[in-house]
Amino acid sequence: MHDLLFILFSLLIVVFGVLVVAGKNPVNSAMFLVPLMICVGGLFVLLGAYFLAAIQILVYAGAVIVVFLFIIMLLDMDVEKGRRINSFAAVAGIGSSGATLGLLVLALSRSDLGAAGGGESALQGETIPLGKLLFTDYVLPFEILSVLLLVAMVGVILLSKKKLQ
Amino acid sequence: MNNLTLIIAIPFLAALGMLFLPRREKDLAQQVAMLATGATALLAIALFVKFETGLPGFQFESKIPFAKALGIWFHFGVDGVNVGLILMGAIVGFAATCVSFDEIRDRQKEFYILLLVMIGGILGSFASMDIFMFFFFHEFALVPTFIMIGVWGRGVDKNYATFKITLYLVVGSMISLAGLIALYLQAPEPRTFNMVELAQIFRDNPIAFGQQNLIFPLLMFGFGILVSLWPFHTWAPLGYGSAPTATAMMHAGVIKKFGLYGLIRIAVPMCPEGAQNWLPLLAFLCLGNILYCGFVAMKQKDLNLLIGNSSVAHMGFVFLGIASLTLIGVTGAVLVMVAHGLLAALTFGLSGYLYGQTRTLDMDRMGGYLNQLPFIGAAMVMAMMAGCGLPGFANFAGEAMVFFGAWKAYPFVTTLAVWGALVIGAVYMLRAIRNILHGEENADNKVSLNDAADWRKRAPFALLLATLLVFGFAPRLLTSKIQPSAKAIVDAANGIETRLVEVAQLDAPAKGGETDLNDVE
Amino acid sequence: MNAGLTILEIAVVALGLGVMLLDLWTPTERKRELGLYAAVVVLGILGASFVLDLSGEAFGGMYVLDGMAMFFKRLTLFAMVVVLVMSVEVGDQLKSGIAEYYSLTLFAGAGMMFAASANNLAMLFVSLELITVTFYILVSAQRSQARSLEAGVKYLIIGALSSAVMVYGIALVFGIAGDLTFAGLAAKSAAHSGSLLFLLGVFFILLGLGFKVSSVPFQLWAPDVYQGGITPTSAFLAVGSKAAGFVLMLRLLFVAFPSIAQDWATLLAAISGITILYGNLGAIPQRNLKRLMGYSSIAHGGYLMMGVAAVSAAGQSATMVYLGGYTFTALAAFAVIAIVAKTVEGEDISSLAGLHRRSPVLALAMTLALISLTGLPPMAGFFGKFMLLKSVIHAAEANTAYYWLIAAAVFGVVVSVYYYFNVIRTIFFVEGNNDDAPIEISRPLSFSLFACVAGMLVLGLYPDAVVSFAIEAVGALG
Amino acid sequence: MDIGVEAYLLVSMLLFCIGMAGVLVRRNLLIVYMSLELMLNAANIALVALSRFNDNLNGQVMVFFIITVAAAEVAVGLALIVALYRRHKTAQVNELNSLKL
Amino acid sequence: MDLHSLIWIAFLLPLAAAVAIALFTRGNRQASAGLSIGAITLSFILTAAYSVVTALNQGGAKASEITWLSVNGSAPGDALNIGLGILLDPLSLMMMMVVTGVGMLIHIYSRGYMKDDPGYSRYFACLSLFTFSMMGIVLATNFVQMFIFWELVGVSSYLLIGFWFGRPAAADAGKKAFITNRIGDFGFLLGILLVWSAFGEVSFSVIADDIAHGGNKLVGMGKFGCLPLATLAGLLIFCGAVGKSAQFPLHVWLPDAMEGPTPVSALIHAATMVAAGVYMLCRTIFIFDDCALLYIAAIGGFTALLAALMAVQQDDIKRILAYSTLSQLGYMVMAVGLNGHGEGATAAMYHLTTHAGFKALLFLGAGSVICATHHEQNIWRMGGLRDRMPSTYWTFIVGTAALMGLPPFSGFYSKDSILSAAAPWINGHGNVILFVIALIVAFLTPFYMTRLVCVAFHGGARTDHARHAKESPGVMTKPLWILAFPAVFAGWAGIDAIFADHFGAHAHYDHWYSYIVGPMEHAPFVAAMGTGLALLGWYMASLLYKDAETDPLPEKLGALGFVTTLMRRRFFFDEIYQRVFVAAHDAFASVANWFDRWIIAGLLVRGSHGTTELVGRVVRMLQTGNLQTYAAFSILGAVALVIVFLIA
Repeated sequence: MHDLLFILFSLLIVVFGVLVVAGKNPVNSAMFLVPLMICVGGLFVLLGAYFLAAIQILVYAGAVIVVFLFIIMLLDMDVEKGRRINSFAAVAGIGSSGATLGLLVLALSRSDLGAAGGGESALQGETIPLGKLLFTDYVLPFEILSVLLLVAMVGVILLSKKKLQ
Repeated sequence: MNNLTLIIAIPFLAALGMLFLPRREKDLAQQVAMLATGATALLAIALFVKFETGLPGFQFESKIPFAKALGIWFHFGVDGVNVGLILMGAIVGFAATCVSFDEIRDRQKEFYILLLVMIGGILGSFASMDIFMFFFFHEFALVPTFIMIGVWGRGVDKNYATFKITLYLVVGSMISLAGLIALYLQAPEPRTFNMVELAQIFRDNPIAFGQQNLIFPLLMFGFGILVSLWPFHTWAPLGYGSAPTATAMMHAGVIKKFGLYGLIRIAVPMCPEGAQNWLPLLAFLCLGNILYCGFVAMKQKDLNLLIGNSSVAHMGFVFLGIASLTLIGVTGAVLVMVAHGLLAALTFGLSGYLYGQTRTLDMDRMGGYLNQLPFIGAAMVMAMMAGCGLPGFANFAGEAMVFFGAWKAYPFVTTLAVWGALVIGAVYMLRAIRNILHGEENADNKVSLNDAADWRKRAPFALLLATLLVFGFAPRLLTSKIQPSAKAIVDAANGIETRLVEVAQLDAPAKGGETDLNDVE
Repeated sequence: MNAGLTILEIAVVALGLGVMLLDLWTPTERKRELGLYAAVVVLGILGASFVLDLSGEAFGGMYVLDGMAMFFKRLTLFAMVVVLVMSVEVGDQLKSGIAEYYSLTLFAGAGMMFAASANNLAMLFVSLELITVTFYILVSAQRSQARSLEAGVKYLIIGALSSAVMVYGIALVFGIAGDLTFAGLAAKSAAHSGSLLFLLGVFFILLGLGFKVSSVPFQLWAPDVYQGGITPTSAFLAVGSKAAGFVLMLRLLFVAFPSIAQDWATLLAAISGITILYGNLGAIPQRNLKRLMGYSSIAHGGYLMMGVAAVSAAGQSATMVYLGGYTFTALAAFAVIAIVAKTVEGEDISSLAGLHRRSPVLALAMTLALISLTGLPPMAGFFGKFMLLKSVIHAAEANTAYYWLIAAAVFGVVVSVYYYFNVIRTIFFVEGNNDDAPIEISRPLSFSLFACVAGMLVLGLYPDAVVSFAIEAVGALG
Repeated sequence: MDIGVEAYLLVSMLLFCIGMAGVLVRRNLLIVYMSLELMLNAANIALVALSRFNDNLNGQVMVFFIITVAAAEVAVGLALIVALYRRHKTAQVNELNSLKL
Repeated sequence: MDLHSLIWIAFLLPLAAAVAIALFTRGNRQASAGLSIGAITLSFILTAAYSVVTALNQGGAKASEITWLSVNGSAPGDALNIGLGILLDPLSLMMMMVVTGVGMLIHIYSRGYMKDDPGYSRYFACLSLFTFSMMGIVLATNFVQMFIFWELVGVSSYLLIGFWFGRPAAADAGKKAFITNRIGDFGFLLGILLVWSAFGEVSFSVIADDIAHGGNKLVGMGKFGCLPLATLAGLLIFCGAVGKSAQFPLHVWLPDAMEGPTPVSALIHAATMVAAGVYMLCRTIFIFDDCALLYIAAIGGFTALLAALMAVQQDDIKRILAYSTLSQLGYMVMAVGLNGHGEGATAAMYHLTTHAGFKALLFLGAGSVICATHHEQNIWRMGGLRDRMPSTYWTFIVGTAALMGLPPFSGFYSKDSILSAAAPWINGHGNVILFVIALIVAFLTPFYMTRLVCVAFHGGARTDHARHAKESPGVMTKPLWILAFPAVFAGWAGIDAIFADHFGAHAHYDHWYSYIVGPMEHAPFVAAMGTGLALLGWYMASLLYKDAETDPLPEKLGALGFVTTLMRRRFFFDEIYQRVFVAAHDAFASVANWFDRWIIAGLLVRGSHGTTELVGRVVRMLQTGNLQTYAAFSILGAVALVIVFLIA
């Protein structure tokens, strides 16, 4: 079951990923992003990270993509003008990402991570320990993130408010 | 503050103080600068007189920390090698300040600040007993050179010249800096930049030959570029030709000696094996200076280019003296350095005066000026004669010593160098006199000239000439001071040779003939 | 937990919040002054950093306050002061909210200060993101200008890309070593130094930091962003962001992955050398001052990398000292550019023409800054370059690849003379065709300029204390 | 078939590179931005999988931070893109080239 | 105070005068002249006094030195000690007498000759400087000192020859003289270096002792090409003399040097500068091996012949005298080369001494003529001056007779001693060829001198200037009369005995009258030959040039007329040198200049600058402005770094 779900989610992730990237217009891409995020959440569930799966779906599918769609609608841009890509960019982009993939896979193939994953882990239903960790060891980055969110708020206001002094 | 630190501090303090001088007082800047450089020159003369002849070590030492953790100190002191250079630098500095009065009529304040920084820097460099400081102070001159040529310079190539001279100097400095650092790193921890201590360390534990063979050429070519070693010389005539008089005087006269001083003080004694390996090349390249640049000088139409090339040519004698690795040669090289410093300042000062009168230095458009310019003309004849190695001027004594020193090691090079000194030098110097001072006045370019009339205008030239003559008549004033210090350097440089010879004799005891060399130890 | 160690950062963040609050009650015409008050407070915090005896670890080793951290925090605080004063000066260009600009500057500064103390990959990530995200906004803050927005977007996309790469690197490193703390990684990295996946992870993190310090291969954004951004932002980018990148790089390489750093000497030297060449060569044809400074900043990133590439305590201390000098220098240069650009309406080099008449003080400050950037005595830049060169030459005895780095550095200095001196030439030799009206400099800015020049001179003429401090700080790094 | 951590990593790598290709190839800024989200998500997958593999939660904490940061980045980035669109009337990457050389 | 301090004073007085004139009395003509004349007069008196006193005391050689330079390194041979001092022996004292004596008269004569010149003070300053330099050579104790003053003589002659610097010819002549001398000095200095490297010393007495006791160290030092270094050293040192004494091939400067004021010509080309070469050879005679001496003799003989031939066809009165000087110097150099056991050197010095007197007389006489004819120098534009300028004429005749070598004038004795030295049956080192050459010269000398006298003084005046010439004032004629005395009587004073003593040669003086008849006594054939040839020359010339209006010689020679063209054009040496040496230097200079401008400064410097800038522009092309390009480059760069450094 686990394996089957993994294969399903993985395939979907890759397929939707390609669709997002290859989408004709931003709306399409954004729409393909939703199931992708859900599938990623599914993988998190498979890995036992339920809390993160929830956040993933809430934040990404619920918030981020909504904002994307909002903006797309706001700006009223649907189709890219002219050619979507130019050939040089395509060659360079696909070439370099392909090369990166090659490197990563090569590295992966050379590594011996063993077959530890998949089995029963001690990390089951980890929300509480995760919360503890977040508010003890990682409280400082957590607090810094709050500043970061504040910055984001301020920034958005600064960048989008109509009135200029 | 002892005498020596004052010599270095006064120009800087004066420059600093001048920043706050009101801009309106145009002549005040020059007066302050004259006062400062005059005081420096007097102190330098006092230093020279008070210097105890015959002692090999440093005198008038003083030190302030700069970066103790790296072993860098503001550490000043004089020995026989640099005492003459400091005297020369201070005198040239004063003369340069004096001659600028007429020439610089715009932005005086800035000019004299830059000039003072230049003077203070190079004196600091000569006086430094710390290799880092030695380099550090030298670089003070770079930006002033650039700005001075750019703002107050002359000629159509001014812009190109500023960049060319600056870039060359930076290339030279960076290469030599790399060499100096590499040298410093050869000493064991805790490291020091103190040249005396380093010399001692390297004498006791010589640097591995491979390293020496790498460091020495860095220093040789780095310093060489700064001294306009052939074929890295083309910046010099061009730069001097475009520079305002004072800059040319300081640069050709004093600042250029930095590289030579570095070779003598640092490169040769600390990398003796490297020196043995590379100096023959230097001896060969010096012919490029002496002969080639002499020939080039013969072809110049512009007086400043002629003097510039001749100044490059004269550097060849110093290189030859150093390459000889004999006490005679090295002492002579130092003597030539001092003499040429005074001479270059004198010739550039005179040509600057001439330019101020005629607004041209094209020798084809001059002629017969000696009638109108008895003082300047006479001084110029004397300067040109000194330039072609006339006895009575310090240059002759130095060059002769260089020839004596180099003769045994490089007879053919010396032969050609003698030709360069006696014949080629005479050809272009006399040609200059003939075209400028002698002959009939150029009909197309009749000008009325004013001779240097009052003491203020005559003083710099008279001072430089007098110093040249004093050291020319009594070179022992200098050589007796140079000798003990130079001896330590030459012995350090030759120590390895002695050792090699001994080893060779151990290897081949049958060859008992040349035992004379054993006396060296 | 020892949270008190973060007092300096807390103070800066609080100040940022305070400025935002005060903004509400401040009349529009006086909002600009807030920056000055903020600068004064930051100056106070800087002073406090000398008074308070702060050192140790906090948050379970997440946060470390050692000499090096303190060194960088002080640099950042100083940079903030100058940047704030500069932004007061150019405030009229910030029509979309000056107070927000101040507080964002403060937040970014706080991020840099956190970064200086980061001792954990999570901390590294978060503090870097605080800096990066804030800079997205700071770069595009002048949103009435198209080029500011363009620069912002470029910074955004490349920055996000580099963040993504870095995050992936963190993932890989974490995956192999199973730890995020630097101390833990240090213990395990040697064992994994043969694993390509682990090395790729480390390299990816390095790439993310490389973006911050604008080193090859993530250097291309710098000229565009420097040119497009508002001048104080560019200054802060050049100084603060670079400093944060380097402090993290030093910690990461020498605390977390010391054995890998040893193996990577050649790689680091190559990055350093190529960066130096790229920055210096690219700067030759530039006419725009800020763009020139962008290239120059790339070049200096390369020089700073030399100290890292030397993989030695000497190199690290050299990087620190050089960064100190660079901070003063770049700030001074940008401050002059800001003032001049304001009065002449142009950022072309030719706008400096005749500066020596219009304002001898600015001309002097700019000249000294350019000398320092070139690396000539008696300015800080020289001593820094000297230390860098020294460390690399020392390293060259063991690894001949460094000779190329030395050659590149020397060549870079020579080339840099060419374009920096061209600016000096413009200041002094070229007579401006615009009016010769003297340029007024506000008191705070002249104070800042003076402080920068003094800093450059002190580091160049009497670096004893700083050098000792840097050597000591590096010694604590292990 | 035994699904190990390598499989998860392989998926994440694929997603990472798909995202990277999007960033490098697409001209629409919004799609570029979405592609960047793909890259971050790829990292998330890897982190969660490796967190499990390593048997500790630090990786998950990291993912939490990444999601938060991503949200903040998206907010700021989109605001920036909107501001750009307002001025430029375009969100095409290739039209942003007034700053060059 | 030691007695030799007198000579120190005598030595330094002219310098003091020169300095004082330069610094203080430039504006005061009379004071300048007074200082200069006073100084040299005093020098003369002091020298004379010292000579008399030491001769009374029978003092041998004395030296007094101060150290000028002293360097002593620790390596063997790394030592150089140079003194400046005075070496007092008969040789130097006699020479001092000549220099100061003749010089003094010329100084006095100059007062009249230069009286209207605006550069009066400068003239006397230069003259004093010149005198000082010359005395430095004479008194030198070592090679380097000699070289130093050698150079100083060169420069002061430059100043004097180019005294009328406004005239291009004069300025060029000065320059030519200096540079030609410099070429000789080049060899001289190399010779000194070679000698020093062998002996480790430069002092005359030390080296002479060394050779006397230990043999010539140069002999063991090998060869340069096919020349043994010992010979080479001698020849190099001889180069100095070739330059100063204007021997072939460096003779070209001397005739041009006549552009200087006539007293200067008298001073430089009679008594001092050109004599310095011969003096130097005699002073350093110990250094020359037989082979070197042979070369020297050959060069001297060739010069004597060449110059005499050239003199035959010159029209300028001073140039005739100049070539005659050349020829006589060649004689002396030849004599030195035929040294033997000191006979040659004795003869050379003897001739030098007498020649100094009568040649000065001739030059001053010529000057008197030139002055009187308003600076006319062409003898064909004079004529009939005998009656209008009797003092000048008669003293000139005395000088001419001495130069011709007619007994009992001084020239006869000294020339005879040279001829004897050349005659192989008298001097073992003599040489038949050179003897023949000497005889030819002995014939040519009276020929051209008679031509000069006939054309310039006899016959009728050819121009107005000549017609209205007046006798010169007393300040000029008195020195002429004074100089006429030694021209007549110097041969009777036994001067050669002093030199012979010094050089260890045998002097043939047995009776009190042998001073006068000595030559006829010990080598009658030679003396007769000399006298006979002199008379023959005189006779032929007076036949040919009596009442001639133009030079009849080219016609008389018929088919050989081209020879006269060669003589007149000085055998085209100037042209050859111009083509070969000057052009070669010029070509080198042009090549170097071209190379400097186009290859070094152009191709290399501008090229590397341009390349760097070009690379900068190329690098900048990466900066397309497109952020995706940036991203792609970044990723590609990263991949490349990984592949190169992490995988490879």
